[in-house]
This record gives sequence, C-alpha cells and structure tokens, in this order.
Amino acid sequence: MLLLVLILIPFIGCIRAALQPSSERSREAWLAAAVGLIGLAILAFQFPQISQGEVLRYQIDWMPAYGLNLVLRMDGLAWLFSLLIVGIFLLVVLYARYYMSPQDPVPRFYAFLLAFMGAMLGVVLSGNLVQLVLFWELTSLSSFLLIGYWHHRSDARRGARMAFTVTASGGLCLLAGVLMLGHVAGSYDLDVVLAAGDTLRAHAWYRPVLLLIALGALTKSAQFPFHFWLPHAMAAPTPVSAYLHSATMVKAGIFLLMRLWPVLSGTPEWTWLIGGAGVATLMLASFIAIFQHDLKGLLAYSTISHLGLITALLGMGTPLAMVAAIFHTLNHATFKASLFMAAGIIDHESGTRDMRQLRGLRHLMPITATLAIVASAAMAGVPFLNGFLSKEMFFAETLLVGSSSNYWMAFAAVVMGIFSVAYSLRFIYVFFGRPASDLPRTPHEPPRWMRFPVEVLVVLCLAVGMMPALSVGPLLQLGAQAVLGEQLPHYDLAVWHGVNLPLVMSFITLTGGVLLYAVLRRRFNLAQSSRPPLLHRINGQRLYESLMLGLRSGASQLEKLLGTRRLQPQLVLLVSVCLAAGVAAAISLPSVWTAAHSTPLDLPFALLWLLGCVCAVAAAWQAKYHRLSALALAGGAGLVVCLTFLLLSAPDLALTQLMVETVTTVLILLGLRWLPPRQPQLAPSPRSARTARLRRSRDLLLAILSGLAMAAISYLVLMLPAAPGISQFFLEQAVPQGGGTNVVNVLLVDFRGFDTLGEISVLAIVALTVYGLLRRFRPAAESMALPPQQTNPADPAARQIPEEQVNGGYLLVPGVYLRVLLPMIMVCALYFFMRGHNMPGGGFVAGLLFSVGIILQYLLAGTQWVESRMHLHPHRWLALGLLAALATGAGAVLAGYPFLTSHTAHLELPLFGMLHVPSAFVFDLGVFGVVVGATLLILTALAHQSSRAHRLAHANDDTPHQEEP
Amino acid sequence: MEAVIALSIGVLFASGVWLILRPRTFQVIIGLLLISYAVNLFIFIMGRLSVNQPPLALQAGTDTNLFADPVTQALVLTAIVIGFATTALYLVLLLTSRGLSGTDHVDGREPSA
Amino acid sequence: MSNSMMSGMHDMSLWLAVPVSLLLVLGGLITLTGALGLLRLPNFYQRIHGPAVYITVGTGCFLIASMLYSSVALQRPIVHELLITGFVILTAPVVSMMLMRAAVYRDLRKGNTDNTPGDAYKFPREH
Amino acid sequence: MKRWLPTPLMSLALWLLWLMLNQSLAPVHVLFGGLLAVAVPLLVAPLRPTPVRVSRPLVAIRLLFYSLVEILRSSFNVCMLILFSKKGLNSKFIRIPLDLRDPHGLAILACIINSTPGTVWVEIIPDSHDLALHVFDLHDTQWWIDMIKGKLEQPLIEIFEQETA
Amino acid sequence: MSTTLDLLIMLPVLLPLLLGAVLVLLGGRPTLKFALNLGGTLALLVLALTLYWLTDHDVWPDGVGVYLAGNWVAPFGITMVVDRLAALMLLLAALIATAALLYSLRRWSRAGVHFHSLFQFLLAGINGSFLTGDLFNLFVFFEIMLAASYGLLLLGLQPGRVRASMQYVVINLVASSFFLIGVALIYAACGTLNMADLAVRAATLDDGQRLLLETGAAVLAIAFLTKSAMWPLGFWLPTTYAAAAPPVAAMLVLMTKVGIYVIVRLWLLVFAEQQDSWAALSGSALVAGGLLTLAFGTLGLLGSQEPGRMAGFCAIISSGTLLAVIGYGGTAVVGAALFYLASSTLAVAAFMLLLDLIGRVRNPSVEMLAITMEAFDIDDAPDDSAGVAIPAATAFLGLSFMACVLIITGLPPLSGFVAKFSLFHALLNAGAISALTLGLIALVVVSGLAAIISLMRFGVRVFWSNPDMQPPRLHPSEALPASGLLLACIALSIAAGPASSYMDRTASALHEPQLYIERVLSTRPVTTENAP
Amino acid sequence: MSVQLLTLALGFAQLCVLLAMVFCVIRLLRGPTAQDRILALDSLWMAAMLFILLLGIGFASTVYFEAALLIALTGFVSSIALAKFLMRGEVIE
Ligand code: NA
Ligand code: NA
Repeated sequence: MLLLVLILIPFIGCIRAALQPSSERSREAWLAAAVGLIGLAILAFQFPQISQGEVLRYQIDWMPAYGLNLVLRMDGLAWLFSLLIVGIFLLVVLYARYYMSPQDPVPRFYAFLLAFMGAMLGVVLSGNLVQLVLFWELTSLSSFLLIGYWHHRSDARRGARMAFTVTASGGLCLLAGVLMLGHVAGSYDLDVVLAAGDTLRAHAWYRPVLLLIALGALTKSAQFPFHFWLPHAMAAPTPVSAYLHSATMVKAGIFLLMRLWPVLSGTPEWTWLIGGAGVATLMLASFIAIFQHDLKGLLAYSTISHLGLITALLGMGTPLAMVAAIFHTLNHATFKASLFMAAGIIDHESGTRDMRQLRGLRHLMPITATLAIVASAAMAGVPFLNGFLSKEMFFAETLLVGSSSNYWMAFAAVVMGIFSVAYSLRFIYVFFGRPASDLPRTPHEPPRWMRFPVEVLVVLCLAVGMMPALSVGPLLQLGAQAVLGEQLPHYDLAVWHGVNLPLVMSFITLTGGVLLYAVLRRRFNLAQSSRPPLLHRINGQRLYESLMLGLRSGASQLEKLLGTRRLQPQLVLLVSVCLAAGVAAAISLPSVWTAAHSTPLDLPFALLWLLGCVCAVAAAWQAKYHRLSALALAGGAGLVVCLTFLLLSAPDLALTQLMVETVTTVLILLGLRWLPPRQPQLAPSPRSARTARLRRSRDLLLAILSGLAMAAISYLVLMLPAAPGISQFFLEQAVPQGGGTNVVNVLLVDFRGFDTLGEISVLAIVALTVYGLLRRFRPAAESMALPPQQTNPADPAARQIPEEQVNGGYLLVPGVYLRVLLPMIMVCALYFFMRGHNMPGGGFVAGLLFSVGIILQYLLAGTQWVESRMHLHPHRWLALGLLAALATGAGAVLAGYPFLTSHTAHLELPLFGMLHVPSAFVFDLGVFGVVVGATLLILTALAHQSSRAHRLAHANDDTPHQEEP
Repeated sequence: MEAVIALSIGVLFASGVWLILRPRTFQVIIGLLLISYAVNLFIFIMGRLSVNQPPLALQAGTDTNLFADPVTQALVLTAIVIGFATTALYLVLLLTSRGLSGTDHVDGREPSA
Repeated sequence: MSNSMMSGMHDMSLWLAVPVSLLLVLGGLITLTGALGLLRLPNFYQRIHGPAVYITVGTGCFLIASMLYSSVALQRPIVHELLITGFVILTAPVVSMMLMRAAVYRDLRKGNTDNTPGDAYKFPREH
Repeated sequence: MKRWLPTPLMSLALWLLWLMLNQSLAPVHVLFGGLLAVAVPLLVAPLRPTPVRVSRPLVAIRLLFYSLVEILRSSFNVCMLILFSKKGLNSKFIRIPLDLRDPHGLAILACIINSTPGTVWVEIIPDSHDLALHVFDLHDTQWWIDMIKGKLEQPLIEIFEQETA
Repeated sequence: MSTTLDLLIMLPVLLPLLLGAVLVLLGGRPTLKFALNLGGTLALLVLALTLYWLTDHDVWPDGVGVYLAGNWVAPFGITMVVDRLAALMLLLAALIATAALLYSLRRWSRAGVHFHSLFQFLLAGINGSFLTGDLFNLFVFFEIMLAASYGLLLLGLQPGRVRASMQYVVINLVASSFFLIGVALIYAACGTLNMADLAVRAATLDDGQRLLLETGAAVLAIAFLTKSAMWPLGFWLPTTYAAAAPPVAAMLVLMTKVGIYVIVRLWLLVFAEQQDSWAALSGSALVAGGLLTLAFGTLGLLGSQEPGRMAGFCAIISSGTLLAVIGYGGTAVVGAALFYLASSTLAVAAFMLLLDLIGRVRNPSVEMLAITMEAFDIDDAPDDSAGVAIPAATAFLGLSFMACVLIITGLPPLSGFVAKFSLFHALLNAGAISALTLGLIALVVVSGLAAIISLMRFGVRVFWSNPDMQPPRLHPSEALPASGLLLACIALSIAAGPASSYMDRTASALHEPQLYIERVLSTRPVTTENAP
Repeated sequence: MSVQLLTLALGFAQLCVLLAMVFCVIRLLRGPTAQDRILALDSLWMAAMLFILLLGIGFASTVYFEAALLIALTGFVSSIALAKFLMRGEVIE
C-alpha cells in the first residue's frame, strides 16, 4: 500500500501544482518538496524490510486476462534507484526554487517535474514488464515537456522533439521486445520473467528480444549511435538537466539493463551488443566533450561517456562488473548533478555558459568554485573522491575481461580516462585566470540555499570517496544483491588496494589527461570555434534532422505517388479493383458450365436491345460536346429498359421507370442551363494529346472489360438454375396474408415495408439536402445572363414574362391542353395509387405522376404564376408522408404487434358492401406523400434558380448576350 | 434471350463506366444514369427471365411457379427510387460546384497543363 | 421468328379475325412509313410530318384492332383503348406545336432564313 | 352549383375518366368518381384562368367527322409522298388569318390541324393574329386558307364563341 | 418474440426517423429544434446503454435480441438483430453523435437549413446499419446514412467542401452500385437476403451457386472496403475529412467504422467458417489490403502538413490496422481489434473536434517561419530564458491534444496503448507465429512512430512555435464534447479489464455464428394468441 | 386458323413497329439538329407505346395497357420540356 502511495503522490502533486495560478512560486516549491519528503520518508520506512532482502509487492488487477496488471515491486535495486530519484529530486527542487526566473510560469514546471518523478518511480517499481514500458514512455513524455519548457526558443523545441522521437521510438522497440519476452517467458510478471533466463537464452527469439530491448535501453541512455539527442536536451532549464540528464532519466536505460541482466546477459550477443555500444560511446563522447565550449554541452558529453562506461560494465556480464556499474551509477549521479547545478549557477550569475568567455570565476564566487572543482575532480577520477573508486573498479574489470591476450578494452578504458581528465580540466579552467570583464552580468555567489544542494552532493562525493564501505557500502550491497542474488561476488570497497595494475592505469590517465590538456590548450585558444577534430563529420543531430526532413518529403512524395486527390484515378482504381476481385473470386472455383434452361431467342427482343445498346454507346460518345443529344440518347436507353421490364413480367417496374425517366429528364434539363458551353478544344499540344489518347485507351479498355465481366456473370446467372429461395413464400402468401394480389406491392408495403420506409427516407433526405444546397446556390457569373433565346429580338416572346406567354403569347394554346391535363393526371395518379395493392401501380408511380402534373404547370406558366396561385408546401408533404408511414408502423406497436405489422380493416358500408382497407394502404399513402414532396421540392428548388436569375437580369437590363449552345 | 440481355447489361455498364471515368460532370451524371440502368437490370435478372408472368396472384391457389420472382422486382423498385434521388443530388451538387468554381471539371478545378 | 410475345392469342371467328389482322397490318405499315419519313426526309420541317402519321392513324388502327379483338375474344370492355386515344389526342399536338415553334425560332435566331431545306418562316404570300 | 361545379364539363370528363379507368360501374366507383369530379376541379381551379363555354353539339359532331375523314385522307397522301415522291416536296410555311379568339377553340383547331398528317401548327403571330402553319407538300395556298377558315374555324367559332359572336 | 422489450431493438432506428420527420415540420425555431435533436440523441445514448446491458446479460438467449419487422418470420421479413457487437457500435455511435451535436450548438447547427433533420436521419442510417439482419435492408440503411452525410458534408457550402463532396458522392454512388451488384449475386446464389439464412444456405450450395455467392461477396466487399478506405480505394477520405465541418467529420470517422463493422459481421457470419480456398484467399486479401492501407496511412501522416488531412490519415491507419487484424482472424485477435476500434474511433473523432478549436490559435505565417527555421537549423533568441504563461484555454487545448495524440499513437498510459498492447498480445498468442504476425506488429509499431513524429511536429508548431498566440475563445459546448470523448477513452483505459473482457465475449460470440443464426431463424412472430 | 392469321398479323405489326423504332433511333443518332433528336425521341416513345399496345394484344393482358396509358399521358412531358429548353434556354422560368 505504501508503494502505491509512493507512486501516486507525485502524480497527485502534479495535478495540484498544475491547478495553481501561474504567478505562484514558493508554494509550488514547497508542494514539490513535501512530495519529495514524503517519498523519502516512505523509503526510509521501508529500508528495514528491504535490507532483509524482502521483496515488497503490491498488485492491482488491470487486464488480468492479458497478464497486464499493475504490479509494484520493490527490491533492493528498485529501492536504491528510488532513493536516487527522490533524493536528487529534493535537491533539484530546492535548487530550482532559486534558479527559475520570476517570469517563468513555475506551476507548469513543477507539475512536469513531479510527473516525471512519478513516471521514473513507476519504471523502477514496476513488477510487470508492460507496466514498465508504460512508465518508461511516460518518462519520455514528461521529459519532452520539460525540455520544451522554454518553448518560445527554437532550440528547446528542437531538443524536446529530438529527445522524444528518439526515446519514444526506443520505447516502442522496447514494447515489442517486452511482448516477445513475455511470450517466451509465459508472463509479463517480472518475477516469472526473471526466472525464465535459461528458457529465453535458448529460445530462437533471444536475439530479436535482446536487440529490441537493447534499442530501448540504449536510446534512453543516449548510447552511441543514439547519443545525439542528449546534448540538444540541454536546452532545458538547468535543474531539469541536473535531474533528468544526469541522475535519473538517462539512468532508466541502465536500470533496465540491470533489471533484465539475469535474463538477458551471459551470452556473446549481450557482450558484443551492450559492451560494444558502451565502449564506443565512452570513447567517442569523452573525446567530443573536450571540444565543447558550452559548459552544459561538455557535461552532456561527459554524461554520455560515463553512461557508456556503465553500459560497458554491464556488457561485460560479470557479477563484479555489475557491482561496479551500480556503484558508478550512484557516483555519477552525485558528482554530475552537482556539476550541472554549478554550471547552472555560473550561467545564472554570469549570463553565459560559454567557456571561451568565462575566466577567473574563482575570485568572484569562491565557494561555488571550490565545490565545482571538487566535483570535477570526482568526474576526472582523482583519488579520495567517489569517481575514483568506481573507475578503478572499471579498470580492474576491463583487465579481467580482456585477460592477458586482449588488452583493447583496458586500452579503451585508459584512453577514455585520459579524455575525461582533459575535459574536467577544461571545466575547471573557467575558475582560474584573470576575471573576464566582458560577461553579460557580473557574477557573484548565488543565494545560500541555491548553493546548498551542490554542497550536499559534494559532501557525498567526498564521503563516498573517503569512507566507501561506511557510506555507500550497505546501499551497494542492497542493489547488487537484488540483481545478482546467489551470484553476488566478493568485493572490497576500500580507498587503498595497494599498488596494482588499475592504480597504474589511474595514474596514467591522470598524467596523460593533464598532458593532453596542456597540449590541446593552445589549440583552444588559437581556434576558439574549432569543431572536434576527426569526429565533427559524425553528426547525429544533422543525421536526425535530415532523416526527419527526408521522411517528411519522402513520405509526401510517396503518398502522392501511391495516392491521388483527383477523382478520375480513384474511379479507375475502384472499378479495376472491383473487377479484379470479382474475376479472382470467379476463377478461384471450378468451372460451372451446365446450361440449365434458356428462353429461345426472340428477334424483337434482340432488336429492341440493339437499339438500347446503340443509344447507350451513343450517349457515352456524345456526352462531352452534345449534352442534349446525350440526354435524349440516355432517355432512349431508358425507354428500352422500361420495355424490357414490361416484357419480362415486371409491370410495376416499367411504370416506375417510365415516370422516373420523365422526371429525370426534366431534372437534368433544369440543370443544363447552369453548365458552361463546351466547344471542342483546338489543337492541343502533341504531348498532351498523346497522354490523353493513352488515358482514353486505358479507360476504354477498362470499360470494355467491366462490361464483359458484367455480361459474363449475367449470362452465367441466367444459365444456372434458380436457387429455391424465399420468393415462393411471397407468391403464396401475398393474397392470404398480405391482402393484395400485386405481390410486388405487397412486398413493398408489407413484407419488406421496412425497406420502403428506408427508401422514402432516402428520398426525403436527398430532397432536404438539395433544398439546402440550392438555397445558397450561386451560379457562375457567365451563366447568370439570360439565355440568348430570351434576349434575341427575332422571337416575339423574347421579353415576355411567363405569365404573358401563357395567357396570350405562344403558350396560349399549349396552355389549354396542359391545364386540361392536370386534373386528369391527378385522377390517374389516384387511380394508380388505389389499385397498387392489387395491380401494378402504387404510391411511387402515383406520386411521380402527380408531381409530373404539377411540374407541367410550372413548365407552362413559370414559377411565380403557379406559386402565387397554389401553395404546395413540399416540405409538409414530405414530413407528413414520412410521419404517416411511421404512424402506420407505430399503430401496430400500439396494438401489441411488431412495428409495421399490417392489419386489414373490414368495413361494412351500407351501399358498398364489404370494404377491405389494409393498413398498408396508409403506409402507401405515406410513400405517395414523400414522393410528391421530395420530387416537387427538388424540381421547384431548381426551378427557382431561374426566376432568381430573371430578377437579376431584369434589374440590369443590358446583360451581355450569350452564344447559343 | 439470355445472351441478349446479358450482352445488353454489359454494354450499358461499359458505357456507364466509360462515362464516369471522364472529366466533365455532365458525362459523369449520364454515366451514373447508365450504370444504374445496368445495375437495375442486373438485379432484375437475378430472378431469371420470364415472359408474361407478372407476379399478380389474381386467384388464390394459382400455381406460383408460373410467376416471375417478385423479390428482385421489389429490390429493383427500391433501387430505382434511390437511384433517382442520388442522381438529383449529384446534379445539384455539380451545379453548385460549377457555380462556386466556375468549372464543370469533376475535381472542381481545371487540370493544370 | 419465334415470338414469345404472342403467347396469349385467343381464338376467334375468322370474319372478325380478318379485319383485325388487316388493321394490324395496316397500322404496322403506316407506322413503318411514318418512321421512314422521319428517317429519310431531307429536313426537319418535313421530317416532323412523318411520325404524325403513325401517332394519329397508326395508333388508331392498333387501337381499333385491339378493341375489336379484346371485346370479342376476351369479352373485356374496350375502354382502355378509348382512354389512350383521348390522351394521345390531348398530348401529341402540344409536342409538335412546341417543337415546330422551337425549330423555327432557332433557325430565325441563326439567321438562315434563305430557301435552303432548313428554312424557317419564309411565307409564300405576304398579307 | 356554380360554386361546387365551376367547370361541369371537366367534372363530367373526370367522372367518366374514373369510371373508365376502373372499368366498373360499381356504386363505390360511381360515388368515388363523383367525389373526384367535384374535388379535383376545385383543387386545380386557381390554375385555370379561362372558363370554357360550349354550345351547338351537332356542329361539333359534324366537325369531328369531317376531321376524321380529313385525317385519313391526309394520312394516305403523306404516306404516298413519303414512299414514292421522287422529286422534292414543296414544304412551305403559310399564314392564315384567324378570327377565332377563344383559347379552347384555338386548342381544338390546333388539335385537328396537328392530328392531320401533313400540317403542323407553328404559332399564332401576335400582332396580326395570323396562324402560321407548315404544310408538308403545298400546292395551293388559298385552298388551305379556305379549308381551315371554312371547314374548321367556322364551326369552332359557332361552338365556342356563340354568345360573344 | 415479446414485443415490449424487443421494441428497444427497433427504437434506435425509429426514434431518429420520427424526430427527423418532425424536425422538418418545425420551421425557424432553432432553439426548440436543437433541444429536440439533443433530447433525441441523448435518448439514443440511453437506449444504446440499455441495449449494451441487455445483450450482456441473460435477457435474450445467447445475448442476441431479434425483432421481426412487420411480424414476418425470419428469412421472409426483415429482421433487426442486436448482439454485443451491434450494441457496442450503437454505443459508440451515440457517444460520438452526442459530442458532435453538442459541438455544433454554437455554429454548425445554424449553418444549414435542415441540419437537425439530416443529423437525425444520419443516426437512423448508422444505427440501422448496425442493427439490420438483412442484406438489402443494409443497403437501404447505407443509403440513408450516405444521403444524410452528403447533406451534412455540404454544410456551409464552401468551395473546398463542395469539391470534396464531388469526390465523396461519386465514389459512394459507384460503390453503392457495386453493393447492389454484390447483393444481387448473393441473392441469385442463395435465394435469400436474410444474413442468418444466408449463412445456413451458403453451406449447402453447389458449385455454380457457390461461384455466384463468392463473386458477389467479393464485389460486395469492395463496396465496404471503399467505405472503410482500404488502399487503394480510400483516397477520398483525407480530402473529405479535411473539408468537412468538425462535427460532421467526427460523424464521418464513425461511418468509416460502419464498413468495418459490416465486414466483421458478414465475414464472420457467412464466410469465415466455410474453410475453403475462397475464405483463405479473402482473409489474406484483407490482411494484405489492411497492411497496404496501414503503410499508406503512415506515409500520408508523415508527409502531410494540413491538420484535416492528418486526421484523415489517422483514420486510415486505424482502418488499415483493423482490416489487417480482422483478416488475420482468431477470437482473441478480433476481441483486441474491437477494443482498438472503440479507442481509435473515439480518439480520432475527438481529434476532429479539437482540430477546429486548435485552428483558432494557429497563426499560419508564424508557423511557416518556425518550420523554415527549424529546417535550416537557425536558432532564434537562445538567451531569452523567461517563459511564456499559457492561458487556461490554451492549456486545456494542449492537454486534450496531448491526450488525443497519446491515444492515436498508442503511447501509454491511455486506451491507445491498452489497445495496441492487447492487439500485440493477442497476435503473439494466437497460435503459430509467422513472419506475417511479426510484420504486422512491426508495421503497427512503425505507424505509431510515424504518428508520433507527425503529430508532435504539428503540436509543437501550434502550441510552442507561436509566441503571439492569443488564448482562443472556447465555449463550454465546444470544449465539453472533445474532452467528453477523451474522458470516454480514459474510462476505457481505466476499465480496460472489464472492457476487454466484454470485447472478448463479443468476439467469441462472433466466432460462434450458429448461435446468432439459431436465434434469428427460430424467433416466432406474434400471433393473435400471444399478443397482449 | 384465325389464331395463325392473328399471330402472323400481330408479328408483322410488331416487326413494323420495331423497325419504326430503329428508324427513330437512327434519326436520334444522326440528328443533325437538336430538334431532330427531340422529334426522334418523341417518336420513339410513341412507337414504344404502340409496341406495348401490341404486346397487350399478344399477351391478352390489361397490365400492358396501363403502361401504354401512362406513356400516352406522360410521354410527352420530356419532349415538351426539351422543346421548351430549345426555345427558351430553360425549362421552367
Ligand atoms: Na406498386
Ligand atoms: Na399534323
């Protein structure tokens, strides 16, 4: 339970901090400090149990079926790391209290810092590997936010993005690795996994698992070749650098390698991968560090190099190396955090971190200078300081691993040592010499409590360096025991081991380092802006930036290549893919060519369809330049379709198709006025003509192929015997149960009335959409002018308004016919409606017929005249129709039957005898209403556009004449 | 008869496909019209062909095997109406597009040369 | 010619079958002739007279044939044919009227009122 | 009466139409047809600005017969011309001054002329109230003028413009 | 069937239809209309929750509720069926609809004449597609949904929107034609339209009918895959999403999932059990298509700058993942896929809403400058070390954006991570692990990485590179929906255990189609005897 | 006997009407003017009506007459809409 508190309080603190007003300063720091103190208290409380070798566990079930639970598990290693995390957090909070500027919105800073601490504690306390990854990514995230804290600076943004990209990618690899590891081990639970080392090492997946987990660890710990993000992360405020980039976050990778050391290590692959990366990093980074000019840059590379050292130790795979690794982790955290803070103080006080400017700070801030010098000495590995001890252990191990025949590791260690002495000297040099006069600010000692954390850490360095067994001994024991268990080797934490080879190596590094620095110093002074020799070409950051840029542009290129934003290619693809899918499905089966039955060829029918086909092809051919012809030709094809329906026993379809044909023609004609005139283009360039030809050939081929496919599958269907399906039921039950002899109509309004309800909804929706669209329709400028027919003086009707035309003009006579026709059409519509249930007809046909009658009046006398005399309210027709259909269904529900259950009312009327009124009749009435409403709404909305143009045209009478199409 | 109707469906469909691949909106709308003819016929013939056997069960107890499949007819009816609605919608959409962009290209802008 | 479209022919006495057949043949011939006119005549103003023949007389022949045939052979009232006749009479004139006027003014607007086959409104005698 | 049956002829036509469509004289249809015959004209009344008056049914019947004969005759002529005319046809527009003003009369005239093969109505020229007519094969303009004015226009004037004439 | 309770199955369709019709009749009374619309949508939410509960408890046998519309017995009439999957989808739909509607309160509901009616019709279409047990009825509901979406997409009538609609409409019309062709072929093969009956009959077909069935299914699949934006059929999606009004875009996100839903439903019901070469072929086609879609979405996301298109590519990635995973098959995998579906749909929908709000703080010129400077590695003012206070609204946006990114990219600790983890877990434990499994996992990981890079680039550009950023004006009705959806995701992460076990139950029910079939075909109509 | 006669006559009439439709379609294709095409389309509709009438006779069924009736009633609508479009440049003013 305490474990849960330990994990939760930072997050609670984070939320609390985030809710503070942004001007708040001290209270934030106190809040953070309180969190840190509580954590420390909990850790102290748990020490007795941990030191007994107990493993504390606390489990909350999260996704037990998937083996993912929140398991908090504290052993010695976790305790040690927790101590590190919480302890340094406290110091950093204290330091930050004075470091952050009054303008900085500190609540955000502390919130992020607390979140980070929580995430970090989560990593070290995870008893489940997936949970570890979860917190791992949270550390990446919170570090991203912390690095980008000063987000108005582009270096902060870039540094944050880079750090996050690299570490989050590593995290994803880690997740994959952990999942595979869990699969091999049979569980994600750490205890189970730790026990499955032998299984894993023998498993075929060992290498991928190792690689993926190593990728996670190496990216996080900024190991070569992923080291480049860390120097850029220095854009973060210094407390962040001190906390994340020296003591904690970068140690998460190290922690992971330690945690999984029992499972993963002990193989040549481990040594080569981890050890190799470590050695490469320590050499490279320590070398580059010498040539930095930025204090924090130097410290960053130094950090990388020390992390490389620890990684190299872990890569060695021996238990003693493990102990050394843990020891150096602690040491590095203390001296590096203090150095970062010192650098921050210098920056804070002098206004710069450029070592080329900083001189003689010893005179201006003597205490700070002393502290920094001691910490640097620890970093350089000077005896009686903690760095010396762990480095010596490192040297000893390199000798041990390399054995007598192979000294390359020892050699690398010595070289690294020389470099680190050199850069430590370079760091120290800022305190010596004559004070610089050209600094942005005149530095002096920082506030008392700002220096306090540095003092604490330096005291720790000294304490460990002088009395290791007393100070750090128990802690180290605790950590090493947790990892190594039975394998815990004997080691001796003493300042003096006598004169041995490691001591000689230490001596060489110290003198070598001083010499190297002396040699190089002149060069620094000569070439202030020199880049690190040899290695400046290996620029991870450049590589990263160009990779990101390349990714973006490459992806965008590829996306353009593999995708399109134009319609035609999409349709080509759609049709081709469908064709391919159909053909693939069809040919994957054995051929079936057993003709079942066929109707004898009928010459008239063939002739009819010859016409239909000719019309269709001609419509396709004419549609570009001769719209009217194309429309007429498509109408011809439609007529043949109607006749086919009629001929093949589908009178209902024929009637409906006939009406739809008419309405569609009127509709498209209404739209034609707003389309631009199209003249054949003159002489395109030969190249574009060729591509156009190619494209047309491709489309033609595709069209022919899809036509062939449709023809083939149609023929196949017709040759196969019909499956005994549901249709017999309808034919048999239409009269007894549906109460109508027209089976199609009974299907539409009863058996499958729900489909029809949906279908009229579609109609209603489209009508509403069309109405909405047309209300805000703005025609193109050139089609606003009146059509040439209406402005040409040759026609006496040219400037007559529709009303004049029909009541005295050329439409006088046609008007008489159409006005006589209207009531007749209405009666016919009613007729088709009433008989629909028993004979061809029904709501659709009737509705369309009725609408056609009304539209004829519009056509004759114009919108204004008709609407001034008749209020149609198509919206109401539409809504009431839909409601009527719904009400029919709801009536059944009220009667206790399912929705849309049909009933027949049997009315005994005096004169007429028995009348059977099926409820489907009301439903069909709804259909009728919707069809009328929708059709009228669409057509009149379109028609209104013309009258609008007319009003505009009459407003300015001298509209330019337009060429007749 | 079967071959004739199958071929006809093929021709209608091919003409429609050719048209919907064209760049002008009017071509596309005529193409959609032709495709809907083809598809309606296609659905229709899934009930196989029968001449002069409309599904009108005028007397109860008639041999139902004589009738054409009413289900496909009901489906086609729905498809016809929906096809009409969508044609209307596309028409108005293409007019709107033309009004806003000044072109009748399907992409709402003339292709750059 | 195998024709599935005549599956329902009923028997009837010959003296009625002959006129019905004759009417059918006559209607067919007139229809064909009218359509031929539409096809072959040289300009629109002449072509418009072709279909007029079959719309009026062809329809008439078929309708009378149908009336005779159904009223005798099927004992069915003949009213539908009358309705069709009525509607054709009501609608056909409007189409030709509108179409003719449209064609005339189209030509007038184009200005080709010379005596070519496409001429429009060149009245032989002015009032 | 006037209020409920503003257009009795139309009502009659609609009633007949309903009965014919249903092919039945059952009381339901008779009554429902009657209902329609009253309701529908009332519904569309706002859209019919010109009232119709008809008299002299005998003249109408004579006109009908004359027209039928004329239609058959012209039809034969036109067929022959289409099939066998080797030389060019003398298709011409002619003008016929009309006295008939009633829109319904003009409509019937148009119906007869357009139903007669070989003649197509173009329009009534606004200023002169002349009928522009297209004749398929014109031999004698005056014959056409006389025929239309005498045999067609006159009876129509009698039928439709009795009171006003 | 006992009508009273069973009526609940029908209401998610009937209620919006009714409301849509009523809203047409109410003229210009925006407040009343909005209130009615919201009331209806909330009622749908309650309904969806009820159905969610009902299907998961022993109310109906096997958790399958059947409603016989028109009281016609199963293969003949149209049946509406609710099971766990349908209930889950209904719930998702209702959640997103509520958020989208609330979001449109201030602006978008007034941008079009019949917004409210169209919105309700859209819901009717979507819910109907989830509930129907009839293939042709599915077509009808698809059309309702599409028709309403056309109307909503054109809301406000901007040139870009019209241009996008031209694509969207034509492609959907053509896809609908394929839908019809597919349904027709299936009817020709089996003589039935009822999905359950289809599954029964499909098992007993001869060679010829089998050919028709499978060709029909292939064509039908193309229609659904177009709607779920499989590569190379989904190029319309980013364009459309980028153009749509934010609440509509959120609904479109949902609609992409309707295609996926239908594929899951039909494929598992009718085809996956067939165990023939075709089933194997179609499964691998689905996997291949999904992988390609995933790859394409990844490329698009990496390459695009425009936020709307980025969101579109996020939806494509989600679709691709789902298609591949569903094609891969297996109960556990499908269960994880459903979890992923829920999480990614909610997150991308929230993202759509957020993008609009974010659009208000964006300053394109400043952003361009920032991009250029970062590309050319120019540092600006590194010595200015005092921070900039972020006003609460911006902080809210930033936090919500971050949550969205976490979920979409699958980073811990939110539902996106849980979803991806369960997917990987299920894939690794689904039996034999092939190169395909690992490839799939790798691609999903890479797509997540691409999403991280791209979305972080965007977020940094918007929230960090904009020194003169004015705090945006946020209305609660705009802030609430997006955060509500995100809260749903967070709830999903916290309740990951129960949620994923629900998904697993759903998946295992899907893998036992005979229960569904049995329930549909054995439901008897109400007779005069048993009517109340 | 009379059945054969009638069948023959009806077949002949059907063939004639179909040929008439062929001629109409040819005119529809050839144009050359828009009015020619509209005329051809209208004639095609009328011929189709005749064809349906003949079908009704052949099948001895009233169902077909309904379709013919509908063509007679509304077949002209698209023709006059087209004509009006030619004449005025728009269908509904
Ligand atoms: Na019907
Ligand atoms: Na005539």
